[in-house]
Amino acid sequence: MNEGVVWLTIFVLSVFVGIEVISKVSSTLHTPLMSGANAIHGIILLGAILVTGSTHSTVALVVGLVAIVLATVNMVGGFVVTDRMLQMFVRKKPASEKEGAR
Amino acid sequence: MNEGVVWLTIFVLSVFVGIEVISKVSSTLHTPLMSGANAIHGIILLGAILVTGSTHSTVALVVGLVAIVLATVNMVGGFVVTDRMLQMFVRKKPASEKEGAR
Amino acid sequence: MPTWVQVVYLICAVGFILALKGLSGPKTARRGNLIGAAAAVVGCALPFIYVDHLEHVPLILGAIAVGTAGGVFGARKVQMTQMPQMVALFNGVGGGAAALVALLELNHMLDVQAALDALGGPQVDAYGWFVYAATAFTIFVGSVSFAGSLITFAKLQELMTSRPVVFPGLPVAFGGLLLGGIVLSVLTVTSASIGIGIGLCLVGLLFGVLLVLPVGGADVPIVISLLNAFTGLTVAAGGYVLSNTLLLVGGTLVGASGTFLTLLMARAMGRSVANILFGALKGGSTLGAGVASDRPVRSAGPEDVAILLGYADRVIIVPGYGLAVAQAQHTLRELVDVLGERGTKVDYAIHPVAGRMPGHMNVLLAEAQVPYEQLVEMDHINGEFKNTDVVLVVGANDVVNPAAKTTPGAPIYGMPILNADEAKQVVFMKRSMRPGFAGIENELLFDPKTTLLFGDAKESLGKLLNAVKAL
Amino acid sequence: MPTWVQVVYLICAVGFILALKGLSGPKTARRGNLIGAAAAVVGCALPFIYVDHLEHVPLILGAIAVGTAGGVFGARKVQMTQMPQMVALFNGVGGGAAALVALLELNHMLDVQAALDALGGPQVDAYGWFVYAATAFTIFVGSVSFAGSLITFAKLQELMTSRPVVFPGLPVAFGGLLLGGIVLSVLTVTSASIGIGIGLCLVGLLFGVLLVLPVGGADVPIVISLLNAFTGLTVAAGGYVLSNTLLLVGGTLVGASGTFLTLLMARAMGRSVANILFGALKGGSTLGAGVASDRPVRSAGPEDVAILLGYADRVIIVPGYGLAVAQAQHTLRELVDVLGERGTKVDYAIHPVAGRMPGHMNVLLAEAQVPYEQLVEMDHINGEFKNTDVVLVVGANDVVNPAAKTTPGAPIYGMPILNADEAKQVVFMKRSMRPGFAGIENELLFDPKTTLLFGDAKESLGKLLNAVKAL
Ligand SMILES: NC(=O)c1ccc[n+]([C@@H]2O[C@H](COP(=O)([O-])OP(=O)(O)OC[C@H]3O[C@@H](n4cnc5c(N)ncnc54)[C@H](OP(=O)(O)O)[C@@H]3O)[C@@H](O)[C@H]2O)c1
Ligand SMILES: NC(=O)c1ccc[n+]([C@@H]2O[C@H](COP(=O)([O-])OP(=O)(O)OC[C@H]3O[C@@H](n4cnc5c(N)ncnc54)[C@H](OP(=O)(O)O)[C@@H]3O)[C@@H](O)[C@H]2O)c1
Repeated sequence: MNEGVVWLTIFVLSVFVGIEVISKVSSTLHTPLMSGANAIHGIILLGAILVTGSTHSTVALVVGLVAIVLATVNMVGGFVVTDRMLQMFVRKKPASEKEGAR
Repeated sequence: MNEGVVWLTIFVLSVFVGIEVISKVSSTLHTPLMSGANAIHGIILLGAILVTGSTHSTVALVVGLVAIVLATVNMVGGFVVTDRMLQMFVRKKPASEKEGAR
Repeated sequence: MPTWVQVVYLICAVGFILALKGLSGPKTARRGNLIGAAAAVVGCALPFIYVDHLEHVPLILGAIAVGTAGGVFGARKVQMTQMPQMVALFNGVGGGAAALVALLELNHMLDVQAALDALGGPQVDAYGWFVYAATAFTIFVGSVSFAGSLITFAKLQELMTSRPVVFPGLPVAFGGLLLGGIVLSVLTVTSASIGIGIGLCLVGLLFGVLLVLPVGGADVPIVISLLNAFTGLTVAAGGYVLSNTLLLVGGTLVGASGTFLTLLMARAMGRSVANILFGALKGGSTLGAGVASDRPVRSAGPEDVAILLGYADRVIIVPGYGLAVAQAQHTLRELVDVLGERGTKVDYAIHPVAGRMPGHMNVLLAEAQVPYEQLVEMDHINGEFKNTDVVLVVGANDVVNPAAKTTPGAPIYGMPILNADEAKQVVFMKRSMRPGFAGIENELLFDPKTTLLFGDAKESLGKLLNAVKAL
Repeated sequence: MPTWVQVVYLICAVGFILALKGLSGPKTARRGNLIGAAAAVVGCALPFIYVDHLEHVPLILGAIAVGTAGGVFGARKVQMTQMPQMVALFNGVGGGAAALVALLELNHMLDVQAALDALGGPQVDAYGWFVYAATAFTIFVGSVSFAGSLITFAKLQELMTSRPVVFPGLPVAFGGLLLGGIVLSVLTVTSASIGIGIGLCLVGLLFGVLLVLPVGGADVPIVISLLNAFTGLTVAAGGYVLSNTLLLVGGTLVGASGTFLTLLMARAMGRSVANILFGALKGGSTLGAGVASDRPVRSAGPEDVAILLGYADRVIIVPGYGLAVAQAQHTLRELVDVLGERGTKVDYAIHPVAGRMPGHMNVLLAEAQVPYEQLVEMDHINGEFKNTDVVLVVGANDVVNPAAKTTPGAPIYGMPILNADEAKQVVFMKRSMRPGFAGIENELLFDPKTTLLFGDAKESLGKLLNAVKAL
């Protein structure tokens, strides 16, 4: 199969997966969902490692290292902050039993 | 990319699309959904045409033609019967207004 | 294959996705189905355009014409009560076609390999082992699907008994065929020959027969759905073998969604798929004894029931398997219309697995032109039974059996049911005191507030209709 | 790239799908996020294993360490009220990284092409035009996302005004930059040079700034979500350029789901995305005038409100944007606990776009350890207002403004609202008579059954808490 068509196929199918997966989410989780999705595109770090690891010019190296730092902040920060938020959601159940405010 | 991995990728993504698309369906439509999905795999007709159109032995030709007939029955029959069912679902709205049984 | 063709195949694949998406909602379903049909037609037209020397075009077109005639004829003639067997039949021929295509492709692969070997030089494999494995898969599973579907067809069409068919050596034969299928598949990979392919086909056919024989009548729809998923996967494997994205995506979509749907249905019945398939094999038949009880019940004539219904404010109808068998949906609808004119509020409560096939009641009642809004899904109507004067249970039994809630040992325990027992009065229309599919007694039949109207649903409904009109 | 690496990349991509799937339900969300993190870590570790001569490994690891420290520090320190700006910041740096990666890749492509040309012989293109186009896309859109996100960060962090910034030449500058971006992109395809790439980057930065400047404070979350989707698409394009499935699938997932989420949010606000982005550009600012009304209202002290609440059987709290601004969620929760101990049934009514970000109220209240069951979504609680004694509106305004139902011309007309107006008594806690985000008056403030408790939400709630305790 033509290389370009392969990528197009994968792209199109991923679009459907992305939309279908999200279309059921309740608004309760919109904030963590946004930050979780945000963390996923931090995977550009992988690209940054690949280009930086194959460069030989100093300028390019510096630019590459900057890209790595930025991408890592995106990826790591995104996953950590999402986890922090979700932890709070999980904690709620037992809290309610203790209080019985309802 | 390795040809095998390409097919695997497309397969895996299609699995997710298939599951996600169906996981929201209401049981009202289970019967037409089953027959509609049934019709889709009638696309094996395309495969039957391709192999039959490139064969040179008579036995293979006969087998191929049988496959074409079977596949066409699957595909055409499936889509037609699904449409017939769905047509009845559509017809319902105006009928209710006429009667006002509720 | 030119790039544009590949792109068009991809577009057709998207068409299939949109078709499935559309089919999952009532408003978009018909358009979705048409999109799918258009995608299929475009996909099948492509080879005539881009393949350089497509042979036998007139014969191919002739075969398509024959198949089209057959498909359209069947699809037009079939009655809605016979939908399950129609789906089974269409599914079976699709599986058979996939198996034949794979056999032909195996033949072609062997030719290519032979030509390559004839050139001499170092041994080169024209196809990877995985291609042979996928071919074997398509041949075997396609044959299973073909034979299995034909047996389900025969069962549902009552060409044979719909009870589980079990014989002493069954588990051994079953295991032997499975083993044979595996061995022949491995042989296809290691030392393919057309003889092995045909052998695989035959073993698959026998295996398909033995897979479905022990399945009891009302479990058959689950098996149809499972075989549907199987056929999808064989088409996907065929797509891999033929390097065709459209077959791969289309087949995989059906395989994945079909598997999911099967599990969904099994869950709605409170059963596991393994239990349905192998329950009879393991010994205890899944179908109950079907013995009629002789405990006293209160039965009544059509006139008595007519009075009950005619002066009720709120009536809920629970249609079931027996309605489909009796083909009484049109008479039932007339009755509801007459009651509506008298000022009674009437709804149909639809249990997800009532009837012979999931969603079957919806199709039957849609055919009878029952207005959409009168069909209420279980979850939405279950709260309303307690405010209902009369529940009219037409040919249903298990779906209103309180044992699902109260008797932990019962085969239907855990299955969600319609809360007919909460209504003020319950009327059952059935022919005898025989239990429903699950084979267990229904305590609701013996409840003081229950009345039975014995007889074939269509006849009884006809009498009831006249009685109500005469009020 | 060895086959096993490609397979591992695919598995990581599946991990991302499962992460998104998990994130869409509260029970599976945390596990989903961890799966996503694991997939990302595995994916990023792969190059160190399979790339033959990966250069600068110590420096790369150092940079990763720096980034990790920064990310973890930021993620740990950020307050829940500041989540929107945090997401904006993380998103911006991701977009910036994507743009830089694409610039480096463009440089690399030019080197390869130059080496090829130096060999002499017929002109061969090492890369197709589509690769250049994708590179240009990543550089431009990544820069837009970087600059735009930084501006949204500055707005939300109040480093600059959060009102729309508009100046006379804005539409012209905007159009000029867009045109410049297109021209430079075309040049990248026809005659790429690193200078053109850098130019594209700069134009993108400026364009990003101008895109976000005219957007008003409360519209910013939508823009963040949109830029998030943008960054996803740039990462996908980067994946295409680098021939990496994981980047392609991961980026596309975020791009598609982000776009969908953006539309979902815009619809919940009754606005279109175009209106949010270009409303200010087209002239009329989307933010209302913000003028305080001087019509008479009934205001009361904390003690009066305490009596109202203390002797009510059923209270519903409507938290809003002002609660987030005042960071009053913990005090509010204490108040609810005290009321609960007194035997009052209290729930929180959560409007989907209350606060600064969709779902923001849920996060804030989760942080304050409000039990999950007390948070009720709009659709579920709207029927209960009419049986409610007191509705306590804390820093909310638009989400209870009946104009959404009654005044066809209003900017929020058509937005679903919480039916606070159906309750027996309404208490508003706000600082002044200024309108909410939409800039229109709220008739409910002047309703005879409404009482206002003026002051910062945190302070007022503290006083109210003491007063209720003293009852
Ligand atoms: N829908 C599906 O997808 C599906 C699939 C597999 C299994 N199932 C199972 O099938 C059952 C469906 O429940 P159900 O309540 O609809 O059916 P049911 O429990 O099988 O009861 C059907 C009733 O209809 C009566 N009946 C049969 N023919 C009749 C006729 N001509 N006139 C009047 N009555 C007639 C039978 O009693 P008499 O013999 O006394 O007349 C029987 O009691 C469930 O147990 C479900 O798990 C459903
Ligand atoms: N959540 C989202 O995703 C999102 C995104 C974009 C836009 N929006 C829009 O934002 C609005 C949200 O509605 P909303 O009802 O939550 O907010 P709102 O209508 O903007 O009202 C907020 C109210 O809080 C008061 N307030 C501000 N600071 C306060 C403080 N420190 N203490 C006490 N009160 C304070 C303000 O009045 P004073 O100034 O008089 O105190 C104002 O009336 C909707 O119009 C929505 O469309 C939401």
